[in-house]
Amino acid sequence: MEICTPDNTTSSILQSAPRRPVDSPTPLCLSCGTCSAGCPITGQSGFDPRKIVQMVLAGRDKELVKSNLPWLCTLCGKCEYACPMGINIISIIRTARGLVDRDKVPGQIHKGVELGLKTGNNLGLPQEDFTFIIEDVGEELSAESGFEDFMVPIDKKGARMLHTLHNKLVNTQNEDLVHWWKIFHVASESWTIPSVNWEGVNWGLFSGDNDAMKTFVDRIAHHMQALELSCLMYPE
Amino acid sequence: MATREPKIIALVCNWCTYTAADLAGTSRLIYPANVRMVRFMCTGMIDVKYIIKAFLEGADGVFVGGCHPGDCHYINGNVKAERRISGLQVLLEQFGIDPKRFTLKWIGASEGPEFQRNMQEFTRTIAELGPQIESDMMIL
Amino acid sequence: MEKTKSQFLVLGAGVGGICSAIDLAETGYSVTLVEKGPRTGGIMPQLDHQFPDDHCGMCRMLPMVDREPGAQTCLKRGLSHPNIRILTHTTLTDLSGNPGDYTAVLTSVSRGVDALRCTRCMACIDVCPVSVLDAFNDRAGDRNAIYQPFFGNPEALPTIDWDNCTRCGECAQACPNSAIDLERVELTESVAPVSGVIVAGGNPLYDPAVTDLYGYGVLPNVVTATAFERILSGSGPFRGQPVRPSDGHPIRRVAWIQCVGSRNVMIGAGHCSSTCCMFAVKEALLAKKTLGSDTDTTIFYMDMRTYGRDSQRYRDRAEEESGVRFIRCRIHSVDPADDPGDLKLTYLDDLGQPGEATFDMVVLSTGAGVQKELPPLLADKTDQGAVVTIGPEAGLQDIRETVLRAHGAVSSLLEKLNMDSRAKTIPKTGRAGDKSVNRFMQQPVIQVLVLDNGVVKAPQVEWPAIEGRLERSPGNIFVNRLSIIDGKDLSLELETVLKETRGNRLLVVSNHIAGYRATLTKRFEEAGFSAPLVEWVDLNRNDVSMGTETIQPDAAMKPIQVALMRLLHKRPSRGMAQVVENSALVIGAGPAGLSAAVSLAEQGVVVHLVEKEISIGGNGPRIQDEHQRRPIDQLIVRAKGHPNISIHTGATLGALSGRPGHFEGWVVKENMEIPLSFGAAIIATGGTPAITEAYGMGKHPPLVSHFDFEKKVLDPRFAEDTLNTVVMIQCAGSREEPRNYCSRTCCVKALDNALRVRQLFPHARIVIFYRDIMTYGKSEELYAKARTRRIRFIPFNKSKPPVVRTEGDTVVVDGFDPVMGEAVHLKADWVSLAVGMVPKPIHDLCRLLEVPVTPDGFVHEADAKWRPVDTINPGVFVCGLAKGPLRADEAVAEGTAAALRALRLLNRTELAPQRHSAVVRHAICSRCYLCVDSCPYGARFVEPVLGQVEVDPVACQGCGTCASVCPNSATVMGENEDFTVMNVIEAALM
Amino acid sequence: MIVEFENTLNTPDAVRAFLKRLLDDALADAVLTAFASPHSPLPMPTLMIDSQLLDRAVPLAPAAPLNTARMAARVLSKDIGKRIAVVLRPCEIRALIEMEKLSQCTLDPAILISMDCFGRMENDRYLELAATQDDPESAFYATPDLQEAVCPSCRACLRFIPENVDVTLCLAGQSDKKGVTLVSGSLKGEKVLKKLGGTSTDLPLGRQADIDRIMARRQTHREEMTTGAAARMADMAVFQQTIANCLNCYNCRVACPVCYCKECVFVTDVFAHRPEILMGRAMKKGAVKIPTDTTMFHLTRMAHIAHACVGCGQCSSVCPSSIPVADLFITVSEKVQEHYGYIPGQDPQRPWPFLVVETDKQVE
Repeated sequence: MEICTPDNTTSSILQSAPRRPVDSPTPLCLSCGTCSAGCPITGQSGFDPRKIVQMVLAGRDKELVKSNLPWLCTLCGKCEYACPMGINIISIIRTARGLVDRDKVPGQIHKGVELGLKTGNNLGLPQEDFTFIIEDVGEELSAESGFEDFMVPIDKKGARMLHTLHNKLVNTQNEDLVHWWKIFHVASESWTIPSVNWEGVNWGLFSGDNDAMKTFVDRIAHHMQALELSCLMYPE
Repeated sequence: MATREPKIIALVCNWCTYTAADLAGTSRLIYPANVRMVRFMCTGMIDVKYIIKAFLEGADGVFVGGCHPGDCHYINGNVKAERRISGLQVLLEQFGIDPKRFTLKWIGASEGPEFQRNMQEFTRTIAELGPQIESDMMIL
Repeated sequence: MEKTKSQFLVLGAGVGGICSAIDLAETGYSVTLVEKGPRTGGIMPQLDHQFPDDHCGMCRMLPMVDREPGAQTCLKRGLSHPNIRILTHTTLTDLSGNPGDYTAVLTSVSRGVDALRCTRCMACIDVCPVSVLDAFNDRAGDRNAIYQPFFGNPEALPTIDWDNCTRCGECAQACPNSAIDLERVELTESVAPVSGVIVAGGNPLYDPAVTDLYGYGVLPNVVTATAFERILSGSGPFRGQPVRPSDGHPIRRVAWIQCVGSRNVMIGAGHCSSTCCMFAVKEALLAKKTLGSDTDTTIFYMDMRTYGRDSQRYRDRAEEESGVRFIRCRIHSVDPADDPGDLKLTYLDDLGQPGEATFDMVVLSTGAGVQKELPPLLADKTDQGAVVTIGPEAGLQDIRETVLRAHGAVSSLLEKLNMDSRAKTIPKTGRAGDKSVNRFMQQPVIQVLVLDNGVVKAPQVEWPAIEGRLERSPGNIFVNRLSIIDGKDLSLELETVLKETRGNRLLVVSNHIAGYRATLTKRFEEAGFSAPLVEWVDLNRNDVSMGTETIQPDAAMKPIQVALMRLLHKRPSRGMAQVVENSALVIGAGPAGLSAAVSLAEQGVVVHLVEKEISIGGNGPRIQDEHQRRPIDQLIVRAKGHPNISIHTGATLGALSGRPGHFEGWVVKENMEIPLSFGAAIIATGGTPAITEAYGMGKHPPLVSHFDFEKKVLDPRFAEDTLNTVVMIQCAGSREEPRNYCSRTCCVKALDNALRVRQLFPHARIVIFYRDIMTYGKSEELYAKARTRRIRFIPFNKSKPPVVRTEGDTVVVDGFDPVMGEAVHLKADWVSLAVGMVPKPIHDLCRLLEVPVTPDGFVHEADAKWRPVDTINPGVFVCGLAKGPLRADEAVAEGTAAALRALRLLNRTELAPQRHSAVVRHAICSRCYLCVDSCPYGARFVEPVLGQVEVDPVACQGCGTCASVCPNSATVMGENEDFTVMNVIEAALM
Repeated sequence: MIVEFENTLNTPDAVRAFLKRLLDDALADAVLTAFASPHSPLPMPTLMIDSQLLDRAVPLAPAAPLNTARMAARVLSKDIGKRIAVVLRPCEIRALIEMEKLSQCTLDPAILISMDCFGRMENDRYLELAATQDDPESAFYATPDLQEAVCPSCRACLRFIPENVDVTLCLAGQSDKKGVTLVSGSLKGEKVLKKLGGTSTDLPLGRQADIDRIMARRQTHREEMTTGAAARMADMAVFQQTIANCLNCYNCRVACPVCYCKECVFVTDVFAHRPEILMGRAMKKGAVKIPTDTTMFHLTRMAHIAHACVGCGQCSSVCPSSIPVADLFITVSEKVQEHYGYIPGQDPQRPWPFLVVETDKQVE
């Protein structure tokens, strides 16, 4: 009869998952349940961070990568923050995600990353549509009393702060932008929005795709340099 | 019968209840002055004679205080006392001595407030029951 | 150096410090007990109950054989022993010189309140405007900057907390007697020669304010375990009426979170704090008792470390009888719930299912905090052997372990200093000076000393009226009034009275003299009035004054009459002393017995070491780990070569008679009977691996005990075979009835074995089925190590153990892994069962020694916490596996502790009978023997010829149970004879 | 085993014959039973070796000037290797069992024999009977009226059927008052009856009905007695009236079979009153009666042995002041025994109740 899954091989996930300086150098898990108790989605579709840790400790990488467990996680980090043994749980989960064939990455994330790489934002919104929406919202604001002189600063070189955007704010919830901008205006903040590669959400983080993640980060770094900015506002 | 202050005698063990009484004293936890305290090494040495004697000498209430079961310095003197004293309670009841006049309580060494509370309650109970027959009226 | 002058310093007056101070004092040395804080007792006064029996019994640490010099009072409250000087508010600031001859410098900080002037009216506390969180209640309550440090301050003197005092002067102004000095003064004294130092600094507890996850310090209903105990306590901030701190609501639901500050490498605390599990169980039971049995009490834990002999049953009773809930899950964080004050916890249950619960209070089971380092002036002397610490290296310890360590520390200190145990400073108290013996042997004549303190705030006393009544009282009574107003020196006046009096008993009546009591006692002793011949009446006490302005003579006379009556019955003499043999019988020559024997022999005691087997060493030589075995090998060598030890192998104890201090017995060896006499006996009969049929043990060859498995693994041939899978099952046949105790050693053994296998077979599958891994203290590190070596740990409940079955020739283990949520089926090459330990059969021996045996067949010690190596027989001690499962190194330590306890008896040349002990009046005794049956100490026996009841005056502890079952007072208690008590009752009710 | 013995003789003679057989057949080395002395018809406990002398034994005489249990305890104070047949009333058997618990005797060498007990008369009443009847024993068992003339404690006794005996002499239901039915209550008793050679039979037909009848009557008496006694001690003031005439002669405790002390505490120094106290009290009150500890005596005696009172009534019988001591004792002990769940004489293995420490409380 079949005896349980082999659990005596070394885990490549464990070896390759990056560790923060505070993390324990030895992967020591007492399966105490701190992570599971704090996780907001423990129990949903069989999710349990402790189980994931135990799987990689037992070298059951393949089984983990094959399952949907890594994708249930919200990567909120509560588990890792409280882990008394300093296990890099989030890092482990991301690494597992990274080992999934890209075409097996859950649709929306996969598509978002692809579009982001291709178009500079996860929605694939063309640049002209973006500027139209942004300026339209800016005009609406300038109609309000006290904001008569408001104008959306796009690609303003020499401003202080770079304002990246969550694509959701551009697409459906752009009234939220107004709240931000009002504050900036009243506080006399000097800021700008880039006309391209404005995406403020790095889905490379979620898909476990470190290369993509790097690309997204590089773009922001590029804006900072090119526009000579000193401060970054990141909406995620 | 003219009302008078109830006479209460407390037979307490050295280790727990006496210490609690002392603690109540040093903590300024005021309890009624009717209580006359007699210290024993252990409640286990409290003979039934002593309690009968106390009632015949005019005590309106007899309070016996010892260590909590298990805390007895002498292992189990307190629970032996409980057993013996419970029978005496039944006996004295036959002579019209209300069992409430004669109580056994466990008060640990650190329970100063508990001692105070017990003394207050017991004195109140005895006051409500009124005085026992005066000892002059008994064939001593 | 003259031995009579030997004195020791004990630093720290917690459980360990008090215990070692009493040990040293009882062994005949003077001790200075130095405490930095304002009170003695350590954590004890903060706890009303302690596991594993919910009882206290700290007083059982007090001397058994020479009881009178030691304080016959609650040890939480204080300690007085003629050989012990206690200094609170004091630290050691210098230690110089050589081992055995140090000079110590002690620095004391003033309390700010003059003990002589203070009337304890507490007006100062009432006016103090400063309010600080009270450390005594672990921040669950407030106190002022001038305060009474509760227990351990029997003088009830207020003390200024210099750190928080603002020097506003309100207290000094409020003091009616100018007793307060707001200047902090440091006094330095030098103590020399100091033979040795015991450091008993205790362990600080972890401060949970460091972590933000549990809301400690933010959510008022999150408290530490100590604070919760205070909240429940009658002497705590709620005076025994506990409510929720945030809003005063009743406490109905309480959760405990275990391992706060322990088993957490992120905060540098990889250790287990050993005590918190049992502490939590106890507190849950205490909560049920105090708050109502329907209180929801839930303990969230990782492993319930119930590793003591009695702990597992305690836990089971808590769960099964009292309904305490246990959930195996470490809690992530505490969140406020919807209703204000409520706290929400989320968790995973035993089956891996998520759950959520709301509580009124959350208790954090805080473990050991960061251990204070020894100050350099001590640290550089520890290797000289004359500075010994009590177990900081072992971390937090429960009471039992602390007491054992204290005994052990004293023993090793004396051993290292190689001191003759027969010190000459055993106090001979209770005896009047020679020249005045005659006077004190006369009919009582009472000298009353009325001491008028003239204090302002205390109730006023009509002294003349009281004096008048005293003088008119029938009997030989003389009254003198001395005025001690304002601390005036009263030596001259007092001396005159004491010199000229015809009295031979003293009654001291005063309105407030707490501060003078020690000085007066000394004066009285010098004048021949030993403590038993003096009675004290302090009229400024509640039971007399009831907070009134004036004390009425009627009220004052009540306690005075009682004291007078007691004095009329006081007798000075105590009867004949008995000789003590300076030799010991040690039964069993395993690690514990060898250790006890060598320790005693080193200190000049002649030891008869009796061993049933033909060779000595017990389980020692079978220990595979060389590192663990070496100390025992060394003990074997030392015992064999020691001139004070005679070894009888293949021998048993055949008969016994006598009493503590002098036993006579026969050792039976190959049909020979060797007569022996000795002063004390130590039982160290040891134990053996248990035989079990659990899991089909004995039926399948691959199913072996972990002892046998260890042997196999260590066999060089083991590595030559192939190995795929090893399964270990813990708690086989133990931690459930009828063998419901943890054997303490199996988890560590399993881990050792697993790691050895891992080393030999890097790719083998190693699976350990466990209920709770019992790696308490430092051994947690071993567990952690195993966890990193790809050893799979699968927890199970005792109701659902794994199943071992065969498939053809293969043994298969079926189980369920709740962490992975999967069933496992393991074809095992070996199944190693942790079978646990059982004691050797000892019923016959214990009957001979009159020592009770537990239902599990272990020797029943006198008190599981406070007298862990004593038995109820004051001349018989016990150590090692005979009294409970333990590791070999722990057995060795227990052996030393037992040796020290025996020394406390053997160090005397004679034993004086005690004032409070029973006497039989044979002429009227009816020989019903009720007294013999009721004696809790077996101190009574029937003389066989006439059937008379005899009392062993050493074993008798003076509890008086015998006297109260005797219907005609044929048995009477010294000091509390029936006729005395009857008179006292008459006097009290007069 | 049940044996019908000597059904041609009248019952007391049959009993005598039985006791003779014990000696003649060497089933016992001695018999302890009541014996009328040459000086008085009052039966006195006597240790007999010579079976001929048993002709003058009166084992069933309805009188007991003293509780024979105390005398039996002397004979049985230790095992000297002689088997002694002891004929006692059920209450005396109970007392003997209590005394064994107090190490006052050993029952190993004893063959305990007891009878269905119709009670005993007060001494004067029995002397009257003896003066008028040649055979007071037979007369008593034949005359129901006489059976009503027993002392108050016997009339209120509900435990008149022997318990814990080796041989019971069945008297209840012996309608023709001929012979005696012997019932063994132990292996020891069965051995004796077997050696006696009788054939096994049934209990007398009317026995149960007889017992029920007596029981019903006694229950009524008992209720009356306890109600009356309760009223006499309803409170301390009433109780003072009840014992007002006590002379402190201590006859009651001398007669009591379970008051086992060699010397009563009331004659020891415990109750030696200090002149300081007497004088102090006199000074306070103007006068003080020299204490006799009368109330103390009665209450303490009850506290000492109420749980073991066997209800024999000797204390009342010997009281020169006609204080119904037994009524009070029986009434109080009923409550105390109920409280402890302790029935004296019922279970020889059961220790005195206050010696029992409930184990869950005995934490060491």
